[in-house]
Amino acid sequence: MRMSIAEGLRFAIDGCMAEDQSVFCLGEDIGVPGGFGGAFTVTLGLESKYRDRIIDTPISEAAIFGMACGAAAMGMRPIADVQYGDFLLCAASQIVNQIAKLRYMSGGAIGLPLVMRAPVGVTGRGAQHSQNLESFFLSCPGIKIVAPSTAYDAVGLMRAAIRDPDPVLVFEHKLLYGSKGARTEKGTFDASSEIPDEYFEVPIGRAQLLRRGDHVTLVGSLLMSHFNMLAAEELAGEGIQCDVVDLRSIWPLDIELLHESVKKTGRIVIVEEGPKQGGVGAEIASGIAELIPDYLLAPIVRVAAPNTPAPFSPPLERAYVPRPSAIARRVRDLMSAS
Amino acid sequence: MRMSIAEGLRFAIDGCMAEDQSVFCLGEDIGVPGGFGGAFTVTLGLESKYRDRIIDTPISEAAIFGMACGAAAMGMRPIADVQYGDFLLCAASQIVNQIAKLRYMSGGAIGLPLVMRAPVGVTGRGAQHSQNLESFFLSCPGIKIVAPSTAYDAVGLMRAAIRDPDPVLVFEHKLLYGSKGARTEKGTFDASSEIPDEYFEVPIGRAQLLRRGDHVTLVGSLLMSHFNMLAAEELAGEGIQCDVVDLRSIWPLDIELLHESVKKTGRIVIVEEGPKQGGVGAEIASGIAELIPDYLLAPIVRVAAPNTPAPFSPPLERAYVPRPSAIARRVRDLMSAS
Amino acid sequence: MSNGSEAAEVLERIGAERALGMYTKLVEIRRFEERIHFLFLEGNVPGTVHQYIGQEACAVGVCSALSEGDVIASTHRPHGHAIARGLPMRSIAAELYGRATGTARGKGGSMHLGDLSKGMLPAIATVGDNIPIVAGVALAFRLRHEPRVAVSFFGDGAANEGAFHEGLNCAAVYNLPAVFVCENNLYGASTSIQKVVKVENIADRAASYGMRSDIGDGMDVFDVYERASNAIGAARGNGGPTLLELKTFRYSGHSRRDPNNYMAKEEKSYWKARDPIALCEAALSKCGFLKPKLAAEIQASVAKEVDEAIEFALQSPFPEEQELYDGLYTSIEVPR
Amino acid sequence: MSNGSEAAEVLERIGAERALGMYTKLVEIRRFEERIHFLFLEGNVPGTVHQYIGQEACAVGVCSALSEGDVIASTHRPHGHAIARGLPMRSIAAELYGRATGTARGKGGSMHLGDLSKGMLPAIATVGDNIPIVAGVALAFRLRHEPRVAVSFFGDGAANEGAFHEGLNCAAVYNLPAVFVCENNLYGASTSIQKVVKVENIADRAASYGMRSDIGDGMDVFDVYERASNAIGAARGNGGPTLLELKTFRYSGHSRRDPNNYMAKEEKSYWKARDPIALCEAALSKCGFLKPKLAAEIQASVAKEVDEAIEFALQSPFPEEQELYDGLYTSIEVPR
Ligand SMILES: Cc1ncc(C[n+]2csc(CCOP(=O)(O)OP(=O)(O)O)c2C)c(N)n1
Ligand SMILES: Cc1ncc(C[n+]2csc(CCOP(=O)(O)OP(=O)(O)O)c2C)c(N)n1
Ligand SMILES: [Mg+2]
Ligand SMILES: [Mg+2]
Repeated sequence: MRMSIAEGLRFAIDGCMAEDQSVFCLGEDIGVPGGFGGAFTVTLGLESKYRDRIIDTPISEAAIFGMACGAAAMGMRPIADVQYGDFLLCAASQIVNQIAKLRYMSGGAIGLPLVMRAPVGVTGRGAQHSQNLESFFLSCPGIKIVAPSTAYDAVGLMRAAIRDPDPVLVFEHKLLYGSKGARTEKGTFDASSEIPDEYFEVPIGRAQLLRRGDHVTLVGSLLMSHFNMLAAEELAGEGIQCDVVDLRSIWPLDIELLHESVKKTGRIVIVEEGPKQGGVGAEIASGIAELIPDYLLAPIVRVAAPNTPAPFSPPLERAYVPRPSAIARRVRDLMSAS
Repeated sequence: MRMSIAEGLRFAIDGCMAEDQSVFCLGEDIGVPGGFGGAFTVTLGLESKYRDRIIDTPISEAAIFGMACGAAAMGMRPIADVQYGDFLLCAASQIVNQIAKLRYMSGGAIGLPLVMRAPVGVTGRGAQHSQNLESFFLSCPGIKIVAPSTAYDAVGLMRAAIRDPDPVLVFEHKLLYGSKGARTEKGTFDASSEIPDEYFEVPIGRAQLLRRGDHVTLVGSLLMSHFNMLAAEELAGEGIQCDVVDLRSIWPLDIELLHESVKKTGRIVIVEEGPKQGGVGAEIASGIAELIPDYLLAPIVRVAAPNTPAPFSPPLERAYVPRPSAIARRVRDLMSAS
Repeated sequence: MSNGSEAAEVLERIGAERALGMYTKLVEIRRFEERIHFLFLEGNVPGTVHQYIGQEACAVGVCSALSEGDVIASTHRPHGHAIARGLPMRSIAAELYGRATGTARGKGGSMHLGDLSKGMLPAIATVGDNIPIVAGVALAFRLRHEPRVAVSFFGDGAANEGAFHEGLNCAAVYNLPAVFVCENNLYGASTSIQKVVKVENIADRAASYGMRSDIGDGMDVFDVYERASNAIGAARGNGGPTLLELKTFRYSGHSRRDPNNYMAKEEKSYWKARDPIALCEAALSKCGFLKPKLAAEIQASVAKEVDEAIEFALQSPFPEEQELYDGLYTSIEVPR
Repeated sequence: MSNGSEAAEVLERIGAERALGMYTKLVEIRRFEERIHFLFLEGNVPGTVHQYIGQEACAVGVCSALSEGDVIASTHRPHGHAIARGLPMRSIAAELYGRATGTARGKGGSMHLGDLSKGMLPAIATVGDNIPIVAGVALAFRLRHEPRVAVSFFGDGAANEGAFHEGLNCAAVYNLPAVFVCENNLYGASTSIQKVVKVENIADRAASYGMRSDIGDGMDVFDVYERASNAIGAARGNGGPTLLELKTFRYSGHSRRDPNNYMAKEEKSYWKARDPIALCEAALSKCGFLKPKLAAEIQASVAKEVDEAIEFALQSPFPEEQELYDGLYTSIEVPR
């Protein structure tokens, strides 16, 4: 069946809730009859199927993640979400000081099988509803981080995340959900996929090669993977063939797959929607530069947003986020310089 | 006069408070008579000099930084602190969503001349009092970040931070304070300096070359700068000469000075006290690999803590933090491989 | 203000000019929001909008009681506060359209409306976060011995955030010149307050901090004005902060195209029967301050102002792409 | 329990065995902490310590009212809770010394004592953060319809954290089987509660959440026990959560070498005159449960237990360096 990412996430959550009584959802506006099904419709309708296990919360992010932590320590499998990734910061101590550290602090005695969900992406809402939080949490040992860029990955990674014994943070992209109704998002990108009937998982910690090419490795995640594909298409017309890698997991980072690709291409352009400073791109670049520098035919390139918050004004916002054309331009420059 | 870092910070704060009525301090246990002067004695005694401007707060980190934000927007110059860097996370939304973004969101109309202080470092207290938060906030456009490794820098950077028109986050190291009395820290490192009588500033955004050598660049900050110096000394005995760079500022990062050094040495070892994943080291490595890869005679090396929280047990903790001997070993390996 | 003779007294105290000024502001907000709603549905307004229709009496009542140096902070739903505080409607409209002539040169957008030179911080769209910030504004006033007051507007939903607790406690502890205005519109997004709060009034929470509290009729601009005046007066006179809860209702969706399907029909009609503009009109007519002709004139002039504001916005240029790098740091360029 | 005959009734209800058990626990905590204090000053204990001397009746009174499947969470000051909850003293000592035989194999240390198999989460040293976590534990019990209760211990200082507000509100809203025990020892580190809280009792804040509250004498183990039993019983019987405030005092410094110079002499002596062990001893003696000989035996056996615990710790191996990489993730190795 063809599904959008919002539908795919719902499908995966529904499937896991049906199988396993310990799975439950916890968040703001996730199960109000007549409401939204969360900020982007992911849990829409599930409240009528699982009355007790779709738990609407007060606007209390620290409590949402704190409660998820406590419940997970008791063997439940909570799925906690924020309406916008930026508000993970309201719960940062619970996530970084508690959830990420609790198992380690217990000498490995406690398991925390919990899922955290957060929509990210720069989407017309100004500085406080636009931040890409991946790089913040990349600094935090103890959690796994995934980022599905297609509905197939959304289903498979969500299922893997729910069934994973460790805390998993799932970043979802506002422009990729394909949410319907009053929650439709302007500027949406089609990320729908054909979803198999049988349950499947996409393994956490493994990247995916979306397209093969010998000249340059293009790597990114979420919306940037779509932009990379567009750029690769454009470049293919000019005879430049890209290996396009979708990270799928931000942590653990599949640096091996990237090494393989770069060993072949000798060039890498790392694309990130958020600011460059301290970004995920820095970790990727380092992982290449440290271990396989001899394969590089050209300097590593990071394409990212400027080192500023996201502006609101539409033309500024367009200039802020790396566009396919800008990505293609950077690849072209790289090719012609090496 | 010779001062410890704790004394130096106090000296700088005192001087600025004497000069400028708009400077005030805000934090837990910072001005209680008979108390601590903050967790590490930095404000000790100032309460008797500036009764209204040393403000003891409830244990409410979000309010501490939120109030600092509001007061700074009105033109005051607050100095807000947490007792341990880890608790910045309790105020993460105020710091990242508000303080860092407010000026930009106002179209540049508002200034936020505020200072945030946070002690970091792995010092025998277990996972929740040990985290090095530099890499978290490196992902956050809109704040400047400094990290003094000597009392001289503490005085100069604190004075620069207080007088800076933008938000500055000052990371201080528990083992470098040289705090006295009941607040003495075990395993303290001497970071005292001779402090000139005249007021001076250390410019934000500029690194410092601590030692010259032609073979390899060793870069770090805070305690790691001291460890790098020890390693460099050890290596000098073996004929390996290090350029030792102390970052002084984490953001803006003085990548130019590092470029200069690496252009000379052709090798760089980046040392970080916190975990490697998404660390400050990644940003430095990228900044080298992107721009001056051709100067590299050997792969970039990152020496950092394992990708775990800090353990409590003393031998584990010793193995967790990069030691001078381990740094020296990595340099030796690098030299013999290239 | 349930009782007629009392209402008349209040209006007398307020005086015709001020009372009509409030009426005009109510109408300005309503007409502006209606127009924005229409334009948004047309796909003409970028981003998302959280509208203020139904709650106008809150912003207008409180802001009418403020003095020039006072400072307010708002939320994700700030259009009404911005108009009530006296920011030019054209700059507000331009900001919503992301134009260089907007209150933040287009950098902020709908959710970050503000103009400190007019006594309004950029709105803070992170629910609850403006509360400690406003305490900090008040702390600055206190430290400088300035007779100024800081006001935080927030919703019922925000009262469940940790920032509410920490901010109110600090304001009480330091006895700061601040007023915390909770516009209790009974919903946080789609979530009924009854699902997430077990006490009857948000104002009851003031007791936790040893703070004064009051509850006003958020549909009655004059009641709000009176209570706000008291709270602001107390704050200015070193009497410390107040938590002022205003019972109100939002007619508009929470955001964007939200049809409010989670609200009961009877609930909607109950509140709409107490429409703040209708109530105000009735009170003003009854005491003779407002005649049909004047009402028509005000309506017409507001309609014109809204037209002009939208026109101004649409005619205004977008900021130059280069501005992306402006206004982050004061003393340095954005590091590349 | 001010009045003698009532006290006798209570003790009768509790029974000699349980009452003597509580007495023994009080002594265990006191002797253990005294020894640790001494060893710490000698430079023999790594890291820092936050000690529990003076507050023993709180941990013992509450934990004595718990059943096996119940779960507690503590703070930076957890030694007393761990002993009261029945974690072996030797594992506690070993953890303080960072040994492989410790409650967390040395990974946690003093501030993260715990053993979930014995009903105690790793202590949470981030002030306030255990409160929502305990709500989550209780939520798990509720969702699985288990008759178990979750207890959060925290200080007066923690009641000013946002996490307190959010956690208590959620617990009330979902009517969770939890008890929130605020050990009000009048200070958060060096800061007097009077500087940072304007209400008389932390318990008064329960009203903000529509939560039941109670106030107990934190120096009287039997009073604590009675009140905790009520709160725990209510929680277990679906009666929802309670905020239970215990008025107490810490004799020890806040941490490390803190000499408590910020406390007035009279304050210290006032509280020491109500020493929890002395009070308990007096009550037990009066009703005949405790004779001097038995007291001496208990003291001696506790002294021996403490000796053995410390000896055990000191004899225990440190974890192997390789363990650094253990226990973070369940399903994967730590990525290098
Ligand atoms: C910290 C935070 N959490 C969640 C949101 C998403 N959100 C925006 S408005 C809103 C509801 C706010 O309710 P209330 O405070 O009552 O204000 P109202 O919308 O009713 O004016 C939510 C949940 C947010 N902006 N900030
Ligand atoms: C979030 C956070 N802020 C600050 C600290 C530093 N700190 C540790 S204990 C303490 C005082 C706690 O007071 P209280 O809650 O009353 O507990 P008590 O120490 O009296 O048992 C402080 C400020 C911390 N551990 N966590
Ligand atoms: Mg509301
Ligand atoms: Mg206390």
